[in-house]
Formats: sequence, C-alpha cells, structure tokens
Amino acid sequence: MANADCIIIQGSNMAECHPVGFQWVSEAKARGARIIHVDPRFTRTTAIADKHVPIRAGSDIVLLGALINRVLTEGRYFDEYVRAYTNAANLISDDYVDTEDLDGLFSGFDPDTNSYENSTWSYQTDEHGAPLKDPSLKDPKSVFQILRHHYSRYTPEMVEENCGIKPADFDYLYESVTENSGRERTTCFAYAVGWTQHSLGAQFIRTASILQLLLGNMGRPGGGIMALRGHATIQGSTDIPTLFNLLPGYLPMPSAGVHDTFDDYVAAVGTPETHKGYWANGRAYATSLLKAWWGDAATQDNDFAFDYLPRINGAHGTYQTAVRMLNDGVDGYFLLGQNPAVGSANGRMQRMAMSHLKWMVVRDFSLIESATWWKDGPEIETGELKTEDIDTEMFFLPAANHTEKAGTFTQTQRLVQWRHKAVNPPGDAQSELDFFYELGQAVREKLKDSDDPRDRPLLDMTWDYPVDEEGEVDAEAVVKEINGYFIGGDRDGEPLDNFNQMTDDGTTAGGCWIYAGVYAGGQNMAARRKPRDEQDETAAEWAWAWPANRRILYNRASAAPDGTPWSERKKFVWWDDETGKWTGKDVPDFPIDRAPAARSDAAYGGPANLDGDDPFIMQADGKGWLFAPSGMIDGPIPTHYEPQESTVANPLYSQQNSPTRMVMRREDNLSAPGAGVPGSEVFPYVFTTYRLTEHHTAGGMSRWLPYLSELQPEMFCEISPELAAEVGLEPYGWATLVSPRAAIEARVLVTKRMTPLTIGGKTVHQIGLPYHWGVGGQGAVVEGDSANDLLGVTMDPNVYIQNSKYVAGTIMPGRRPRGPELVDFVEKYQREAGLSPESGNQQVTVPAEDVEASHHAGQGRSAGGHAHRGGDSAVGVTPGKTLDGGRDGASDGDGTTASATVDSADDRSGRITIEPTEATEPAETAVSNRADDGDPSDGDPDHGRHADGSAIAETEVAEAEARARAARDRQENEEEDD
Amino acid sequence: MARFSFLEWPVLRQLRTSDKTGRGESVVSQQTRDTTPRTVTADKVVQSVCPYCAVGCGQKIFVKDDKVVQIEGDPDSPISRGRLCPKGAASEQLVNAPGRVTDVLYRAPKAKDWTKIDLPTAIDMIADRFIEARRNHWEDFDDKGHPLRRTMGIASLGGATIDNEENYLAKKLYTAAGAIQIENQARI
Amino acid sequence: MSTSEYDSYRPPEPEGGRRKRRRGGRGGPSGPDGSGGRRGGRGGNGRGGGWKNRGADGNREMPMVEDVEFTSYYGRPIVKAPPWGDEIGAYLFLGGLAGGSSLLGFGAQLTDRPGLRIASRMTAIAATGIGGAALVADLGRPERFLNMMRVVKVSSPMSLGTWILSGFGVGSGVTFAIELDRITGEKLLPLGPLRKVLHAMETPAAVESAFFATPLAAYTAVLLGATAVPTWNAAGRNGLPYVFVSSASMAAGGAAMALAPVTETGPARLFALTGTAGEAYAMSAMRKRMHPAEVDPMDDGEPGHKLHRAEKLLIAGAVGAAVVEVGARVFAKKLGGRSSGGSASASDVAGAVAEAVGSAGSAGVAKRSWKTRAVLRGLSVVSGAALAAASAYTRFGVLEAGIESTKDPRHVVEPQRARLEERRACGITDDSITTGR
Amino acid sequence: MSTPTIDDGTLADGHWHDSAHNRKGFFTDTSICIGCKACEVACKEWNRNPQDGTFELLGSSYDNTGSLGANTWRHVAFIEQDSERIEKARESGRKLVNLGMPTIRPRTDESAAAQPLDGALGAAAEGRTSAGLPTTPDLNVDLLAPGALEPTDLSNVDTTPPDTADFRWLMSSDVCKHCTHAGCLDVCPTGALFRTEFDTVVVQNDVCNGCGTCVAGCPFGVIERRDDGTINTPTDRDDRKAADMDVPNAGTANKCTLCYDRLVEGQEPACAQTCPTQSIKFGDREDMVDQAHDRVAELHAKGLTEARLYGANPNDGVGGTGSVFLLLDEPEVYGLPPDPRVATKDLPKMYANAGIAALGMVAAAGLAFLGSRRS
Repeated sequence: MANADCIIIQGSNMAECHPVGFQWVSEAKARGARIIHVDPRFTRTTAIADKHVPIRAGSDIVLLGALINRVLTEGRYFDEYVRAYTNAANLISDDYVDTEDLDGLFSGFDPDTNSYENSTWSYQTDEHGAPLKDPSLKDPKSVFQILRHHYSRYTPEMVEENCGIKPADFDYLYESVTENSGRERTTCFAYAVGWTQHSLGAQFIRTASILQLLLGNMGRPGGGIMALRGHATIQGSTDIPTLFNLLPGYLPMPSAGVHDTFDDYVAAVGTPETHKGYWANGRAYATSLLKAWWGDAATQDNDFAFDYLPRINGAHGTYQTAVRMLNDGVDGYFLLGQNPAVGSANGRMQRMAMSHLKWMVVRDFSLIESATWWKDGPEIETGELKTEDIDTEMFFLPAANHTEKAGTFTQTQRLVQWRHKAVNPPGDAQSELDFFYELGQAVREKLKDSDDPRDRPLLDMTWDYPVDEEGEVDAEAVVKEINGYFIGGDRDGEPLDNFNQMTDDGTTAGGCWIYAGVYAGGQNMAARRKPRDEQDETAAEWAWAWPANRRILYNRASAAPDGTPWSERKKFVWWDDETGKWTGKDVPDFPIDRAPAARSDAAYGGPANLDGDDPFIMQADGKGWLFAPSGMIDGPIPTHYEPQESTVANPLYSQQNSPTRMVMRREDNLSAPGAGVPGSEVFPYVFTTYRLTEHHTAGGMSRWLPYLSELQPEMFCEISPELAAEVGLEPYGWATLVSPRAAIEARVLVTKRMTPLTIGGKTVHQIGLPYHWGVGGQGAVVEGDSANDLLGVTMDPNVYIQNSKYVAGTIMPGRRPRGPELVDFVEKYQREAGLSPESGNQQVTVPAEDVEASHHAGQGRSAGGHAHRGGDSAVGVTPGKTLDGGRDGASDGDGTTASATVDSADDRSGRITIEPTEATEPAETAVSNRADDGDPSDGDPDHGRHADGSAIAETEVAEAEARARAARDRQENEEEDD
Repeated sequence: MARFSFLEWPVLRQLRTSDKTGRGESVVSQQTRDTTPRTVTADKVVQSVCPYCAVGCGQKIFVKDDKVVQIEGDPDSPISRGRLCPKGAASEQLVNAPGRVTDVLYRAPKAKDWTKIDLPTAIDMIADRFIEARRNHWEDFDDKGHPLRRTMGIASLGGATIDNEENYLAKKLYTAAGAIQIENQARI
Repeated sequence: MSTSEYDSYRPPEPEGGRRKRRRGGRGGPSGPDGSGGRRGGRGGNGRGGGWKNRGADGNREMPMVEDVEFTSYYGRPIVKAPPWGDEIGAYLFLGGLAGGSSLLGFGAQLTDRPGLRIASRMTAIAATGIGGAALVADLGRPERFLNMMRVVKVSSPMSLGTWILSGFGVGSGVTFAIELDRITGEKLLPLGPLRKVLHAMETPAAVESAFFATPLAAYTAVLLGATAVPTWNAAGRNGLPYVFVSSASMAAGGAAMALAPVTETGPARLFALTGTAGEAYAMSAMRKRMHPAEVDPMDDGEPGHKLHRAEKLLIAGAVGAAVVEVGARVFAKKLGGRSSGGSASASDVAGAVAEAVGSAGSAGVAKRSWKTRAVLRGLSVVSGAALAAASAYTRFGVLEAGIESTKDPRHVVEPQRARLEERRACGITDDSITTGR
Repeated sequence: MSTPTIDDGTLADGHWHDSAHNRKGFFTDTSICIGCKACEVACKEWNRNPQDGTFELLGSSYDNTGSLGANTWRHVAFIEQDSERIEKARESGRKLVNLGMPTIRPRTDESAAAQPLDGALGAAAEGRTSAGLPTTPDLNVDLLAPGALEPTDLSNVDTTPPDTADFRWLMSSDVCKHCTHAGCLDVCPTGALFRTEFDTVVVQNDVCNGCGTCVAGCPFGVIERRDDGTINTPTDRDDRKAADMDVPNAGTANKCTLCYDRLVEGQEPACAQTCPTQSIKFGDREDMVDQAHDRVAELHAKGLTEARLYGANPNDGVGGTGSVFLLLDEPEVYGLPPDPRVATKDLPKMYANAGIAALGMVAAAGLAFLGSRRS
C-alpha cells in the first residue's frame, strides 16, 4: 500500500479504525501519493487525505460505475492487461439479458423465490467446454461490450444526482485514478464495513474490482483492493470458521439434498475435472479434514465419516437464529466474547430472542450487556420484560484474555501469528480452548454408554489433546492437527509440510488445508519472530502466512504476459529466462517454472493446466473476472439499487432495491416505506453508523477501561449545522433519534464535517452515529444508548451481512421518553408512517413483463449449469470461495432450476418446515408479542439461500498490503540509515 | 528521602557541584538516582499480538510476579513496527481491568441476581443442557427425506478475538454434536 | 477553529445555574445545560464567554472589544492558575503585616513605646505563625513542608521567601518570647539562667527580624510576578513590589493603630499613611503600565469587587488615621501623653493591653479627657482596622485577579500578541517562538 | 562539556556538567497526526496516571480530555476550520516566512545583524547567559552546515496552494515543552523539579511538597498539581462521576517526564513509540529541530505556507523548547501561547524593584518614627 501512487479510501475510516495500518497510507502520502477519501463523513481519515469527496451512503456503485463507464468510453483502461488477464474477451450466453434492458433485473429472475437462476450468465463454450472469446472485444456478447452497455447510463450527471458528488469532484477522482494507473503507476482501493455493511455489500467490492482490473491494478505493487477488518482474527475465524456454512479451509458445510454423498460434496468443492487451480484437489482436503476429526472412525468404507457431518438447508445465520429463538426453536446459546445485545443490528430483537432461550452461556471478561439484559436491559426499563418472568438460565464464565493463553490470530493479510502465554488466567477464568475441551470431555463422558447412532460423531471424535501440568490444553497440539499430519507410512504422525501432501485415501489428516505448513517440520511457524530489521522486506520469517507462507497473492499479474515487468518502477515478480523460473521480490504466486508462453489444451485439470498467463490462479479459469458468470447471487455485474429504506428513488431502474436482498418481514423489524411511498416522510434523514478509534465494537473491551472511556465518554450523533438549524438542535445538548424500530438518545455534535447533500434536487441530511455504547451491563465505566437498536435487519444475499450504513430515521431535540412511554413513543412513529411488515420490503418493483422476460430467459437454459463453473469468488482474488455449485445434475430438481447455486436449492423447503412452533400466535398481546407474533415464516428471510460467499466481504484481497509490507521495510531501513 | 544525610543535603551539594543554581544534578534524590523502568525489572517478556483489530500489531508483554505489568508495541514486528493505537496501548488496562469478573456466575430461571458457582459444576450443568437441547431439537431428515443429522437446539455466536485453535475446537465439537447455528463476528 | 457560527445554536445560560465555582476551573464550554457560553470566537467574542460566566460573578456581560482579533482553543485557558486558595491570600496579607509590624516593633523599642512594641511584636509573631501555617496548609503534601529547606534557589522567590520567612521567624520568635516573659512577670517561663541570655538577645533579634522584615513584605510580589499568570506577571513587572510593601506598611500601621494606645501609635499612623499613599500611587501607576487585558481581571468580578473595596477602605482608613493623628497632636495634653505614663513596666503594659482592647481606660487618667480619649481611640481602632482590611482586600484581590486572569485565554493571548507585534514593529523579528522556517 | 554539539546559547538551565547524553526532545508534526490519541493512552498507561475528568463530552470536537494537566501529559487537540480560517492561516504563515524568522539563511538584503540563527546549530555563542533575555544576536554562523535548509526565500517558490479544502480538521498532540529556560524548574522551591542529564525537566515526586508555584510558573499551562482542588477538566455536570482509580503521587505536581525512567535505559518515550503515524518523533533535540526545519520547508514548497514551527527558535522567550512542533495555524488556535516568556526572566528587575521597595519601607518606617518624635 505504501507503494501506491493514489489511494482511494472508500467505505472505510481507516485512520480511525486501523491507525497502525494507516501508517502505510501516511508513508505513501509522504512519498507523494494522492489520498482521496470518499465517505459520507469528514473523518480523521479525511483529515489527512488530499481530498474529501462526500457521498450519500449506499450510492457507491453509481460512483464506481460511472468511473468504469468513463474509463471504458474514454479508453483509459490498461488495454494489454485487460486483454491478457481478465475475461473481457469472453463471450457470454446469448440468453443473457442485462439490467439495462429489463429495468433493473438480470435474466433468470425467479419471482417465486426472488432469486436468480444464473445459467444465462455463463460463458459460451465450444464443444470441449473451452470458452469462446472475441479478441477484438467488439462482439456485443463479449464481457467487454456487456460492461460498456451496462454502465453506459452511469454518468457524472447521475453521480451528482444520486451520490451528491459535484462534477468537479468526480473529475478529480477520475483523473486521479486514471493518471495513477497503467504500467508505471498504480492505484489502491481500501474499504471496510462501509461497503460490506450494505445490502449490496459484496457488489460494492465487485465494482471496485472491475475498475481495478480495467485499470490493471490487481496483483501489482501498490494496487489492489484492501480490506480493512475490525477484529484480531476475523480473518482466522473465516479460515477456521465458526460460521454455519463453512468448514475449515473454506470447505462448505454440506447441504441437505445437494451434498448427500461424499462424491456430490467433493464435486462441489472442486475436482481436477472442474478446476485449473488448487481447488482441484478438493477431495484430498475434505478427506484430510474428516480424518482429522474422526480419526480411525473415518475410513474409506464409510466415506471418511462424511455422514457424521450435519447438513444445512438454508441460512442459519445469527439473525435467522435470533428469529428461531423468538419462536422458541433454540434452547441454548453460547456467546463467546460477543455482545449482540449491543453489537447486533436491531438490538431489541436480539435481547427479546435471548429471553426465549432456556439457557445461555456468556463467556467474557466482564458482565457485558448481553450477560445482564435480564436485569438491567432496556426492555426491563420499558417493562417489556420482567426479570422475574424470564426463564432463561444464565451462565457467566470468565474468559482468559490474550495474555493468558497461547494461540494464533490471523490478521487481515492472512498472517498467522502465535501469541505466547504470559501469565495464568485469574480465578476461574479459562480460555475457550480449555472450555470447549472440558465441555467436550463432559459431554462425551455423559454419553459414553450411549448406543444412539446420533451420538457416534461425538464419541468417535478425536478429542485426546495433551494437557499441561495446569490442566490446560496444549494449543500447539491443536495447531499440529490443523496443520495436518501423516497417517501410517514411514512418516506416521509427522506434520505435513504443505497442502500438496494431502491425500484422498486417508493417509493424511489435516484440520484446515490452507493452514498446512504452519507446523511444518514440527516447528511452530506462526511463532517465528525474526526481527524485521534482520530480514528482507518481505519479512518471510515473521510468523507464517497462508497459503504456504505466501505473503502476496496473484503477483504473476505484476509482470506483463510475456513475463517481463510492466515497468521498472513497478517491478515485482518476473520470469527469468536463464533459470527458467519466476523470480522477484516476493515468492511468486504461480507455478514456479510455468513459462509465460506455456499453454495448456485443457480448460481444467488442476494447477498443471494453468496457462503461462493465467495469473489469478485460484479462479477457475485463471483470469480476473470483470463479469462473474457464477458466484454472485445478485447479479454478474454490480448494479445500483437503492438501500433498504432509502428516501431516494433509484434513478436508473424501476427496480428500487436489490430484488434478491434478504428481508425479514416482522413486526419487530419494520422498515421505512421507501422513496415516494406515503409514510416515508416520517423518517426523512439517513443514519449511518460507524466506529471511533477510542472504542472497540460493542464496547466490551473498551467501555470497561477508564483510559479509553474518558476519550469518548458519551454516545453522540454528528449532524451538520444546517440540520441543527433545521431541527433546532443545540450543540452538546440531547437529541432523540427515532428509526422505524427504536428510539435512542444521544448528545449532539454539530459539525461541518457532516455535509448535507443535494440528491435529485432535494437536500439529504446524513447523521453519523457511533455504535459503541450500550445500556445495562455491570461495571462499565460509561454507558449510553446503542445505535444498533435503530438498525433493521436486511442483508446482503451473498454474505448475510446486514445493512447498517443506511437507516432511515428522524431526529428531534431533547431526551427520549423513559419506561413504557418509550414503547408508545416508537409506536406513535410507526403508526404515523403506517408501517407494516410489508413496508419497504417489496422485492420486485419492475413491470410484470420485465419480470416475465427475465424469468423466461432463465428457463430457456434451465437444463444445464454453466459449462464453466467452480471458480471462486466473483469478487476476484481470494482463494476459498469455490463453493458455487452448478454441477451438472447436482440439483434434485425440487422446483428451483438445476443450476441454481448449491444451497439455494432448498431454500424455501428447508426454511420453516422444521420449525418447532408452527402455530401462529394471535396478535393479542400488545407489547411483548411484537417479538414473536406472526407466522414463523415471516421471520425467516425471504430467501434463506446459503451462498458460498460468506467470506467474500471479509476475506478480501490483501495482496497490496502484504506487498506494502515489503516496501515499508525498505523505507524503514532507509529511514534508519539516515 | 528515607534517611536524611547532612552531606547529601542539596544545599551543600549546590555548593559542591557546578550546579550552583540548584536546578540540576545537585537536587536529585536517591529515588531518582535509582530510577529503573519496569520494562527492565520484569521477570520475563513475552511476544504477543494485539487483541483488538485485525492489523495484528505485535505486542510485548512484560510480566512480573505472574502479573502483567506492561504491554507495549513490539518494535520487531514488520506489521506494526512497535506502534499501537489507543486500544492497543490500553491493553494492559484490559488485562488488569478493575471491572473484570473472574468468578463463574449463575442465574437461575426467574432469579433476580447472580449466584456464584464453581467452574466444574458449571461445565457439568452446561454439558447436561447441551445434551438435552441437542436431543430436543434433533432433526434426522428434511421433509423430502434428505438426511440432516443435526440439532437446531444449540446456537453459538463467537467473537473474532477467539484464537484459531479455539475456533477449531469449537467448530469441531459443535459439528460433531450436529449443531449448525454457529456464527461469528465476521458476519456482523 | 471555534467556528462561532455554531454559537447561535447554543442554549442560553440557564437561570442561576447549578454550577459550583471552581478554583481556576478549566471550564470548557458545554455541559448538560450547554452552559459555558461560546467559544473564544473572533472579534473578542471570547471575552466574557465560556468559563468566564461560570465564575461567581454569574452572567455579567463584558463590553465587546471589536477590533481585536482573538482566537483560542475553545476558550480554554492557556496557562494554569496555581492551586492557591484563601490560605495564600491570607499569607500574603499576614506576611506583609508581620514584616511591617516587626519594623514598628523595633522602632518602638528604640523609641521606647512599650505599648506599640508589644502590640507590634505580638502581631508579628501571630501573623508569622498563622501565615506559615496557612502556607503549609495550602501545600499538596503538607508533611513535606520541610523540603522547602532542601535548596537555596535564587531563581525561586518561593525558595528565597522560605529562607526569609525562616530568618524572620527566628528573630520574631525570640522577641516574642522576651515579650511573653515580661508579660508573665518573668515567672512563667522556666528559663532559669538562660533568661538573661534571652533578654540580651532582644536587640540582636529585633535587628535580625527587622532585617528580614522588608524582604518578607516585598518578596511575595516577586513570587507572584515571577509566574506566567498574566495579571501577576504584568503587575510584578510594573511595580507590584511597591504595592505590596505599601500595603504591608498600611496593614502593620493599621494593626498597631488598632491595638496600641493612641499616644504611642503616632509612628504607626504615619507609617500607615505613607503606605496608603504609596499603595494608591503604585497601584494606579502599575495599572497604567499593564496591558488592558491584564488589568481587566482586577476590575471585574470578585477580584474587582475586592480591589474596589480595598480602595474605599483605604481612603476611609487614611482619613480616619489622619484625623486621629491630628487629634492626637491637638489633644496631646488631654491624652496625657506618654510622659506621664512612665516607662514600661509590667503593670503599664497590662494597662496598655487593656486599653488596646478598648476598655474604658485605665487608672490614673484624668476624667475630663475620658471622652476625647475614647473618641480618638475608637476612631483609631476603626481606621486601623479599615487600613488592615484594605491591605487584606488588596492582597486577596490581586491574588484572585491573577487566578481569574488564567481562566480566559484572552488575558494571555492579547498582551502576548501585542508585545510580539510591538517588537516586530521595532524590527525585532528573530525572537518569536513561532517561526516560518 | 562532553556534548560539543550543544552550544552555550541553547544550553538548558541546570545542564549537567558531565552528562554523557545529548539533549533529548520531541518533534511533533501535527500535519500527519490522525488524532487517534494513542499517545494519551500509552502515556497514561506507562506512567500509571489516573484517568482525567468525569466522562463527559467537553464540547470540543473529539477532544474530551480538555488540556494538558496533572494526569494528561499528552493531549490531542481537535480543531475544525472552514476555508476562511484556512486562508488566514496560510496568510499568517506566509507573513511569518517573509518576516525572515530565525533559522533562515542570511538574506541578500540588509542586516546580517537581524539575521537569526539556525536553531539546529545552536545559538551563536554571543554570550547570552542562560537566564538573561536573549538579545538579537550579531552572529554570522555558518548556516550551511548539515541540516540547514535548501530553499529559503519563498518568494521564488511556487507556493500556489494545492486544492484548498473548504474545511479542515486539525489534530495536534501537545506535551510538555521541556523548555531551555523552564519557568517551573526555576520557581520550584524544593528542588523537586530538576534538569535531567537528558536536559529534560522532571518532577521528583518523592520530593515535591505540592506548593504549586511551578503551576503558575509554566507559560504553557502544562504542569499541574494532582488533586481535585485545582483545575478539573470538564464542567460540573451532576450525572457524571469520575471513576475510582488509584491516584499515585497525589498532592504533588505532575507533568510529562519525557519518560525519564525509560530514557535512563535507552528506551523511547511511550508516546513516541506508540504513535502510529510517527507524528510524534523522539530523538536528540538537535536532530528533531533539523527534521522540523526540513519538514516545514517541504510543506512550504508544496505551497502549504500555513505550516510553521513552534519552539525551534533559541531566541524565543523560553530559549527554545525541547519539544518542537509543526503547526498549521497560529499557536493560540491550538491553545498555545503566541509569545511565551519564562517569567523568571524578569526576576532581576523584580528583585531590584523589591529591594528598592523594601528600602522604601524601611525609610517609611524610619520617617514615621522620626515624624512622631515627642517633643
């Protein structure tokens, strides 16, 4: 990143959220890079940027699309790069119809399921399955032309109209980006939750990827798209996930009716028949995982105990689970260092859900709000809940902190870093490792005499971890299992060196294939701590990066197709003719001896068949995807839809919101009606939530600390002077903020850092809300109302991340009502706006004939999946998201089309049929009823499809950053030399 | 100034040394002379990683008498070069937080407050409930007869500051138990 | 900064707010009630805004100074007031009183005015004792007061002051012991053979204490002056020592007038009158030389009240003292004078003391002079007290004006800007702390 | 003196005659500060300072600790400005440059006598005493020594400001200045404050008896006595209570020690070590001043004439500061005094006045007795 010539920070407040990471931006700036911050607010990031471009929250695709449009029309794209490394020349199915022609729908929309059947998005292929291309890029069905057509109406005028960005600012942005791209220069994008926390989150990132591919900024020093993540090991917790849809190493959880057999499953993961890249060895990865978990019980005969794995059949994310809780469908809940009572959208719904549990285990450092909601939560105050009526059993178990246990965190650049244990945990505090180990022991002990086959997976599980003298599990033993080891043979028990050693015959075990090598040679590679000034700029001996300690992904693209560097200035990895190898400043992320000119006849067949100019080696076809034939639920090309609750009409299409977004139609999750609909005027302003440097998420690790609390002691909202004048708010006085779900109070910070925007001739006021405070909890130094209570739950269909950057609401001076009056107060607004569960939740708003046309287009090809599939993240670059199904015949034809994505196959059927509480409760109880009335099906999102992309938003591209590390060391050394 | 020694009387030292104005070395107290930072007196220094955001800044943990006495940035780290943000810099307070709870607490249904219980009892109780919840909401097949082999009775939400190893064990145990509603901060 | 356009959104000052007064409050604007007024905006808006209204003087508005451009950091103080409360005010007064009294006592000894001598010495030691105690009480760590004797620092008026006070205290203490011994008929104190030695020390001790007396009265002015507190510093540079010694003379004279017989307090009256004249002159001269922003705190608010009160008392006291002096001279006969009173003996002393407390007079005084004597004595007591009070008000006023001057950055910024510009105008451009390079 | 680089002119009061260390200092470059406040926290954490204040918004943008004080030894200021103010800052900076402030190379015109010094080189040795008011030096030092600046006259440089924003948000981490002539140090009556071997100014908490004189002595309002009777940050809201924390060194004066306890072991001060963007730099004071000069020249070359240095001038009222700052507006905007002067500079004059006054008092007393001689 420090190598970039221009850095666009959009949807991220990097300086505030990642101050230490921001040093590389500072460094780039010091070297003359231009920093542009595109954000609704003027933040601390903006303060040292060269330029602030205020933007209306949620309109990012319009801006980026307009940049793409202009890059294409003015021919400022990096022609050679685009031709060689992207799928620009590929021809797309004749049946494909663009949103431009269907008023906001792509072809293949199924109005019954509100989802796409994506066969029409696939490549045209020849009889061997090899994709057809048009090198001239002229064919109207070529990706390049489709792109041009798609973005042709994304103009500077549109940007001004919809984003509120002045034409001059747009020009500045455009010039900055294009002038700083090409052979000699690179531009980098950085984003964070400002993009992901939208109902279009994944598509935001896709749009930037397309722009970056067009400009040739992917896989090159100082280029790329950098994800900035908020938690110590948020990367690790998707690599080795506690996520419902993933197993370690981005292997999917098997889906009922889709992965009924191991072969089905492996076919979906990746086989040599479907892949060029490393996913071709999917069977070995899956087998090794099963061996690691079930040891001797996993044999060739029982498909390595594949049947021990439970099946999913829909979305089982946290918000869906909350709904199930409200329906009494869940007994027990473990909270591990999480505080959903404050940190999750629609906090009230979360707390009400907890009150329906039979028991709940909270593991944390202090008594957070989620541990004490039953005695001092906001609903106790309003009388919606009464402590003496709550049946939930609560367990609070003190957790060990990061100094009291050994283990690894995986940071945002995939670097796995070991932490040594410093001290013993105090009192009864223990690590999660010990807790789960002991819980597993206890459960197994109680079941040991069971002959119930359902208990076999628990009893057969390998669970014999060594403990030290203090009775604590040796984390290194777990690392070894994650790394993998040989079974049998002369290296029996020895750790694997890399994932290429994994086999599909049960002779290796490995808990997470991408981590293979972290314990190579019996050495804990993550614990390596060679000081940075004792090694080269890549710092390869500091900890360990997956995969295979490769710090930078796809760096093949930093050289021209012929293997020479694009330019001296941006030299990074290149082909050395003399040795016949790739070489450079980093470990080449490419088969080391695959010559640039090498060509393979086969379209697939694993890494051995990569062409010499297929830099994106984890993509099924080795190319960067301008157009995503698969992998995205909501469209192959990003399209602008208005956010849920937007008060602005979509200027491009009749389709107001994303037709595939996941909504929850519930009385306790009401939405504002949306632009133009009566009632929307009740909630005229836009709330957008964010973080502050001084606090950490829901505050569990900051509001209990005086040093941090004093720096940002009180919940506040940021508003413009104009809005303050309009509403009559006094600086540093109180304001009450009301959304369709809740009302909170906050202090008022009137600041010019908030700019009213003119959108479609109307002034749009945005209100910034930090979300770190909560009510209740014990021992917190500071408390305040939680901004997340205002949020509704509407999700990105790809990754199920909720939209918290755009909430409609209103603001008024003074404090909010207390007690039961608060409920009445909110209801008054809801009545006034005439809200119902249907409000704002209309999925499709285009004319019926367009829907029909779209649906029809899809059905035309319902027979097959795409010829070209597998592949991974449409977003582009990260390995790991290859779950897209689309196997031939994989679908069991349950009503959705055969080539639907794997998990969507069952989405409706699996959704509610197993709900324990079928009965619809009559809506008779006035208040508490709101949480759980209505049909249970109302609660579930309208399409609970499971997508492969869970990690898309969170495991984004990091290569630029890693590369920056190298450069920064160089810089550092220079500085020290001075 | 534990014990007063006349010769060490700064007035005399003023006369003795070049520091006639009494603003420099002549007024130094014994305690000042003995100044030693606690980074030096620590029993051990352990390399660690900041628990807050995902940048992964290196930390050095200074331990004395099995207590963390200081946490500061690790200058060896190529990621952070010894720097920390305010949260990272406050880690020591996080570790030794006054508001930290170290007892296992239990709240019975309808109870108005917590009671203390011991850890083994708690784990035993949780194990019982775990097994019961698992059975109560077990599902063998979906409505089309596809195998599910899972339980819907148990849900989990994990933070993203949980170690990889911990996540691994948790996922393993949950999956073996058939629990699927496992979620993570990564999606929030 | 402090973009004052937001100021219009600020709520009005609440009525009679619930704000406590804080010494040197670092008050920023804000508060639940949004109190604190506007930030130091441009156009002298900072004046009277912000914390200023938080003071005891409530919402008093200040006149605007339109032509001065003045910016600040949210109207927050730039320099800090020392944590000095009423104890220090008391000490300033008592130090001066002690010093002056010691001089009077020595003079009385030399001129054989036992009543005056005793009263002055008692005043001196009492003032020293109470003042010292006040000084210790105001320390953050009173148990460490002896650390004051660790060093001798010329650069620290406080250090020198400590040594001065100590030196003064020794002489004063000895003379006090002698007086005490005399009053108790040389019986109470079990001195034995040392009694002689003690009494032999009288003159050396008196000289010693007189030697330290004027430094004691004067150094506090330097103590205040050698600070960054704008009003004190400006005052210190422009004659505060003169104000303080004058004030000390006035206080000592006044106290003696109140405590000693009219017939003996002629020098005290003259001393006090000189003091009043000195203070009145030095004060006005000083104010003239200070920057208006440095003077303001002496005119405004509570400190202003105190100083104005001091002025009134000073005039009243001076007039009273003058009347007494004239009266004493005119009615010298009636008063009997000291010639009939004889020399100092224990019984006389007792009489003088009795008279000092305003009792109806002692035996041996002619009846016809009783009325005259009573009137003069009463007037003497009243005007003496007025003068002492004037001195006390001056000290408290100056002390508090300084503390007040730290609260509004205007008092710091404006004079500094002015002197910087002045130097630049003179072509001195190399000594600014802000440099373009 | 074992540190030949230190010239008499910049020699701090109380300098150790046998110190083996160079003078240490900070250079705080506010142009790259991101206002993260890590310095505040790291400082408090290292020094075990109690938290400050009563957990309320102070109404000063994101600044909720108010100012430097007994507990807050690093304080980050936040200042929001509109374009008008930015223009003014740029203009005032330009004037400053044109004034030919110290450390500028000799100009072609007129007096070399008005020509000030390069702070980095130290003041000329023209016999300024450490306590006296510096006079205009008549120096002719070699300003081309290493660290001196290349461009000098901005009139020839294109200083067309780049994209003048219509708004900016200044952040600046303030700290004790560790003055060359330190008011607090001078007036301390106990010797609790002392000049260290690193030429920094430190309070010895085992000695200080809390007399508070130093508080008044500091022209920057840095040092403060640690108790709640003095300047308590914030306002007096009833709904806000300070959290209970151990209060070490209560009743004594406290301020930044420049991490004296770390320096003795060769470690970097906590704030500088933690600063994510290196806005806070630590090192030999001489290097710091050099870097400051370079940086301000760099910004000027970009047309950012609002940049200026604070404390780099050995001729200023405190003899230059150990902590040098690069500011983007007038100092008072950041809560810094525009022309601070160590008050003890006036001591000789004041002592003289006091002496005269004292003599006057003696005379008055004498006259009083003479005047009332009984006939």
